Amino acid sequence: MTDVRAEVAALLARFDLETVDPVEFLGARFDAGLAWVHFPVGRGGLDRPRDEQQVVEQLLAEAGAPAPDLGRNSIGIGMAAPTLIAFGTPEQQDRYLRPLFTCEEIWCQLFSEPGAGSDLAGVATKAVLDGDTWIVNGQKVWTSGAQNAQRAILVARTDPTVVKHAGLSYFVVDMADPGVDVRPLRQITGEAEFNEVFLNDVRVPDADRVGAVGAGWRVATTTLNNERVAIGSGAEREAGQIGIVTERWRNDPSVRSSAEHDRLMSWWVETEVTRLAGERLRQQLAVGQPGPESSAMKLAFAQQAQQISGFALELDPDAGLQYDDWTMVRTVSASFLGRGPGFRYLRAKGNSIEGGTSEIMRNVVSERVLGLPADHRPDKGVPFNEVPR
Amino acid sequence: MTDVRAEVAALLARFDLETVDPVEFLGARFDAGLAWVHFPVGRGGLDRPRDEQQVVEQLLAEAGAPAPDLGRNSIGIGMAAPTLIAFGTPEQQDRYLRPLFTCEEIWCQLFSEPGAGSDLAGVATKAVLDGDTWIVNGQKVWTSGAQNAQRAILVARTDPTVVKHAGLSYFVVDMADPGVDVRPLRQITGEAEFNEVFLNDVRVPDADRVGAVGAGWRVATTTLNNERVAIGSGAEREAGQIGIVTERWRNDPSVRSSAEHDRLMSWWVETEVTRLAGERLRQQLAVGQPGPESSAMKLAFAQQAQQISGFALELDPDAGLQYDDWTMVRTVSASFLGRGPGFRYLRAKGNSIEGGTSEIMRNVVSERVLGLPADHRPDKGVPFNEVPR
Amino acid sequence: MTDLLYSDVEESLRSSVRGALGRVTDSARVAALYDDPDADTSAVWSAVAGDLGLAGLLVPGEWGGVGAGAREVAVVLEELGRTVAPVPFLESAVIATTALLELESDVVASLADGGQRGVLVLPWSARAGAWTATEGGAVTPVAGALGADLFLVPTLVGGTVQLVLHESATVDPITSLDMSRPLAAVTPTGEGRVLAKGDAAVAAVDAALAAGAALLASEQVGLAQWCLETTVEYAKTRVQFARPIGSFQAIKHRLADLYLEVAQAQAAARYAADTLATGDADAPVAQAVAQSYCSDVAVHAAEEALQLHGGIGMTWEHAIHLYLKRAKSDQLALGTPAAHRADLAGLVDLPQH
Amino acid sequence: MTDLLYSDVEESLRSSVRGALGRVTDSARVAALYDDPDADTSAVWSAVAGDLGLAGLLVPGEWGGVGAGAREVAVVLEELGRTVAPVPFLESAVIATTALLELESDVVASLADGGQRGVLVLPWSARAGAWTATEGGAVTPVAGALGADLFLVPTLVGGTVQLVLHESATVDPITSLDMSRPLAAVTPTGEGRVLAKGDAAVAAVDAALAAGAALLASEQVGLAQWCLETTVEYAKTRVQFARPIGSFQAIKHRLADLYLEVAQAQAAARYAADTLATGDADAPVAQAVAQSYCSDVAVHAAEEALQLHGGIGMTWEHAIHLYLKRAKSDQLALGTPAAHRADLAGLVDLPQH
Repeated sequence: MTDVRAEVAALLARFDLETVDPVEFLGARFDAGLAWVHFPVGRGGLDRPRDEQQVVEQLLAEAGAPAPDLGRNSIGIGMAAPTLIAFGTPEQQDRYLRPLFTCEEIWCQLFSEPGAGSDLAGVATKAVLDGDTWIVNGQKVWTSGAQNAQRAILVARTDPTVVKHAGLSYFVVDMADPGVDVRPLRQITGEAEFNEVFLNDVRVPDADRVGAVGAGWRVATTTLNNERVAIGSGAEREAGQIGIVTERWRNDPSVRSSAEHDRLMSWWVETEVTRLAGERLRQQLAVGQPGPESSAMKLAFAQQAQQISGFALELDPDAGLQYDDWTMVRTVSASFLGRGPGFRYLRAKGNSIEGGTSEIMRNVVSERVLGLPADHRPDKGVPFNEVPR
Repeated sequence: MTDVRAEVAALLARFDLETVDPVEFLGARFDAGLAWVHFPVGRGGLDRPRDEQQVVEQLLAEAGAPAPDLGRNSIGIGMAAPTLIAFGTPEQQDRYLRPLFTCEEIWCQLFSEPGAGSDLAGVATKAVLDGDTWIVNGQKVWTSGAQNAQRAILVARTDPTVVKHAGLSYFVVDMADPGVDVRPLRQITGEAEFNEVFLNDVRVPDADRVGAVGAGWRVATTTLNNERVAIGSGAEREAGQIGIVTERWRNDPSVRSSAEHDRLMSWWVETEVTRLAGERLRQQLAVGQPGPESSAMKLAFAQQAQQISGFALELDPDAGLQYDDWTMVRTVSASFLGRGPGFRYLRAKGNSIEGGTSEIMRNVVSERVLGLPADHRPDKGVPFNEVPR
Repeated sequence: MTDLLYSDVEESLRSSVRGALGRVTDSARVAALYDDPDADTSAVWSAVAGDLGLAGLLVPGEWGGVGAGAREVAVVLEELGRTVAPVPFLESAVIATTALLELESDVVASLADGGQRGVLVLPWSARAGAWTATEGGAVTPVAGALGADLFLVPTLVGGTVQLVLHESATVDPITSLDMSRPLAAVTPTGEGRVLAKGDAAVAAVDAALAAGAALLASEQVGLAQWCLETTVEYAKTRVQFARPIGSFQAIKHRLADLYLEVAQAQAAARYAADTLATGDADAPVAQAVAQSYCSDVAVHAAEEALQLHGGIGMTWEHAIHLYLKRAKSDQLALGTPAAHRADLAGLVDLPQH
Repeated sequence: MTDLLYSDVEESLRSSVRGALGRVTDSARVAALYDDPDADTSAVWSAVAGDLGLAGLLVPGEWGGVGAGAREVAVVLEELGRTVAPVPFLESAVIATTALLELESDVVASLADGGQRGVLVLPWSARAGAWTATEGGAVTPVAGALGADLFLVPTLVGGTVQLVLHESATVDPITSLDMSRPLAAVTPTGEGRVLAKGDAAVAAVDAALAAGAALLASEQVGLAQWCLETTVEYAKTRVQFARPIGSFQAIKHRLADLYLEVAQAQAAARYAADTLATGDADAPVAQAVAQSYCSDVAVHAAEEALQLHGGIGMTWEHAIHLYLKRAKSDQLALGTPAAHRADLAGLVDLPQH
């Protein structure tokens, strides 16, 4: 039986971490099966239990080894990789996993559309088979990192004559295709953290289809389940927006007021109980009781981030009236806390929309946790192209 | 042209208000057409514009004349009378209006049922025609004053084979019928302010049907539109629950705390803006712009009554832990403020249920004020007896 | 991080308590107390304290107790909250017991077997650091005094606080918002025996009130869970406009929000119980958080339960009012939410000015 | 009771203002200010102040004004709020104008025809009774200073407040959360002319800030109405899950609640405008109520608009962000809601301690 500790030691012994090229090291790590120990041997893994990965990560971090850039390639590593392992062909796995892990190839995700926001399966982007190539046309939105990505995972409609969930297929797209047009999507903060991606006769070989034709929803669900909702904002007390406010309150008596004090303490308590509930959920997951309860945590996190960041502006009105910079810049990864109070307030508005709106989270909790009946869905059982829009 | 002022003066001149028997005076007032000046001559009115009634009320009140007991007979005077004028036969009007106005006959309302709460038209009480008599069976609930009433207005189902709104008819019921069984309905306050009324083979002559067979919903709607929602709690600042709290706060420094102060002021502001909005709505109604906006006022009133009465208990915990009296008593009219803090807290819970729940009020505002689409109603167009229950 | 889950032993304890309570009490018996405050509830005490031996959960074996801890007590209180059980468990087996344990007084043995009931004679709104010892005269309103045998009376003698044990007192019942936890005005009689003086007495009372606050949170969680579960079930079955009301999205979303609140309350209560059990330095923070949060959640859960049941929720015949009255009383008991937030501010260095 | 409705004259004024604004500004032109703060907005000022003569609404005829009152100004501000119009009307035609009127200074004539713009040089968060006169140096952040001609500077000279009129100042732009109401750091230059000293100066400044607060509420109402109406329309047309999202009950109920808030804000703002117009003794209460309530309603309306629009609401291309930024800035302007509630407590005798 393989001992992952020994494997890590052996890997580390081969390199001088002071001078090693990160790509070379990550390639070697992949080849040693230490990228995802629960993946098969030869595909970045060692067929070991999933929880041993934590041991690997910890040992490598302690040694100061180069790590994959999750900020740039979270879609590739966090979402595409597990999907490819679950549904990809051997050829797809051989071709894509290694450069994905070394970050030689950055991935992005082409799921959301202007017309399919909360209604994820309402995708209208079409893929039509022409010989052994799919011709893709449509518009995607909220694509982070598209400007830097070499590959994309795509959900497109391959059969509009069946009900919406049944007519989707899942593809790997080469972002260098001339039909791919990436445009920055500016947000209310002034930044463009996301993109719109226009697909005009983009050509995708059938060999880059992941899963069966028509099985795209099931494949995409695997991807989305791996879009792990960060439960709460971490295990530390006073993490996130509340920490910024409490630090200010402690260090600057001028912002204190008795009228706001009970409100401050109420938010302190709210964030603390969410932290505790998140910790409790993690403990439950660790003993094997996973579930849709994390949707409720996301709900709490969004509410608190929004309300507390707004409250922060009220505590110091003269600062709140100002803004750091409206210059349009394209950013690679999300920053919630890194800029000024106005930015934090505006950016937090996205917390209740991205990754599933708070309304959808409440639907999930009420139906999947509490077992309440589904609301009326007029498109149930109706072919996609017969649903009124 | 009749001058109502002169009519009032003439009426007053005929009686010594110190000694007059109220029933005699009210009968004379009815006969003089001063009960409801906008009703027809001979039926308590003078065919005058409705707003002249205010003049009459004011003059009579200034003179100290006996007035009908609205506490006991609000259903009769406020709801049954206008419905009888709109839909009743001449015989019904002749028979019922005068003793109703003099309060010799007290009325109650048999609309609500255990299975038809918010779904007002879901009435299951059946009326079956036997010769020229309807035989009524069913159960009604939330009937105030039933123990003292001589008459009732009743909505019952006369045709279960058509859609729910179309199968109802409207009747006047003699509460002395041996099939009428009135039982007190105790509320969470300990009091029984309402009754359940069981109808077992109650006999109603067809002559006491109001409106056509099957037109009961339309007739009942007239009745309910006359159940004028009191807009807010009156025109005075600090009226209602907030006034009790502010009086306490001013007079008893021991209940003051800086942690609660901003909450107190927030409720003060909330009640004040509701008062102003209610006043604004009254001004709009006076210039002829009525509408369903009063549903929003009812919503605000209920929220405030509930939250502030709960807040009051927190201000003085040792008093809040106690209660004045749990003894079951039957009361004739609602008291919201007359007893202790615990009673006020519990009784206020009904404010968001009685007269249409807050959920129904929000439906009304969203559909009838904002014009948003109706929710899905599976019983639309389905005969009552084919709707799954 | 502390363990916020329930152990198998704790779940097994829960199931014993739930079974026992199911045999000796129900909402009709609780409701009867409003019309007849003297109705016999001794079977509940016997079942919980006697048969199951739970009065001694916190008490070490050498004093006849079980030697368990606050985590197990919390599970018992969740079940008592779920049933609005008319039993002075929190008052005697937690608060009075903690005061005696803090003083290492062997009097605790007489409480441990449930044979006697103890009560800390302070207004039920008192909290650690915010109470006043009596200088004589009636203390009011006191919970757990009716039927108590041992009265622990914080008494001011010559400017010093003493904790005095009385074996008799005049106990005048007070009509209470929550008749399942009846209140009384208590005037101790007889000489009494001084158990502690000065700082030791104050510390014992504060520890007792802190334990009470920490564990009241679990009673509130049990109560809130009952309200949530009962309302979810009702929403699935109550049909209006030809649909179960639980299919209306506004109702669903409110119940989802309530679920979140209850889940958070549960985590907060578990944390308070665990830090109390282990003597963790964070226990005071955990208590203030749990009391300020769980109090409001329980009230909100009961209020939502009533509203979403509609008219039937306003009636005496439905059990919800018993939960609403307990929830509102619990919110006022052992410190209001705002008072606990003010305490918390001091603990986490967030001064008002 | 005061008249809380709109007169025919007021509705006619509204319709002129709406028409004029429609010709000179739109959300794209407002959004452009975030990338180019120097973009020319003079057409908006010309249309409102010049063509329609609204800069002189509050000013009596003898000083070249219209001699109307606060009720009419409130209607103008509702329309400016509806369009997030980039125009210093509140700053010059209300606040600076009121200060000059209070002092019966004929300088007001130069503001009345819109030919010059005035600004009260105080931080934009100042409110009546809560501001500090400068002892020299920059005052920041000041609204309405960019492009202003007359600077009314509360100045502390030898312990006494003076209101000093400067005709020049160094005005350094500040990047603002709301670029449609750009802020600046202002350092008056030149000698200046003393308009008033001591109590008279303080009273003029307080009156100006009070009028600003009273009428800002109407701007907030107009803004909130736009948010509500725009979101209702969107909810009727945006289809998800094969239904307009406005048919989902949770959305409907939130919009119903928002309608209630906006209706109440409107009544509060009307009352503040009317009591200001008539010099009613209740005006200070009306102002504190209107500012504390309407501020939060405008923010809530903009936040709900963004959320219910979903992703599109987070984009620069949709107008909502302009309203959110204005609403949040307005909430902080001229006193926060909590500050106005604290003022109110003093007015209605509800002391904190």
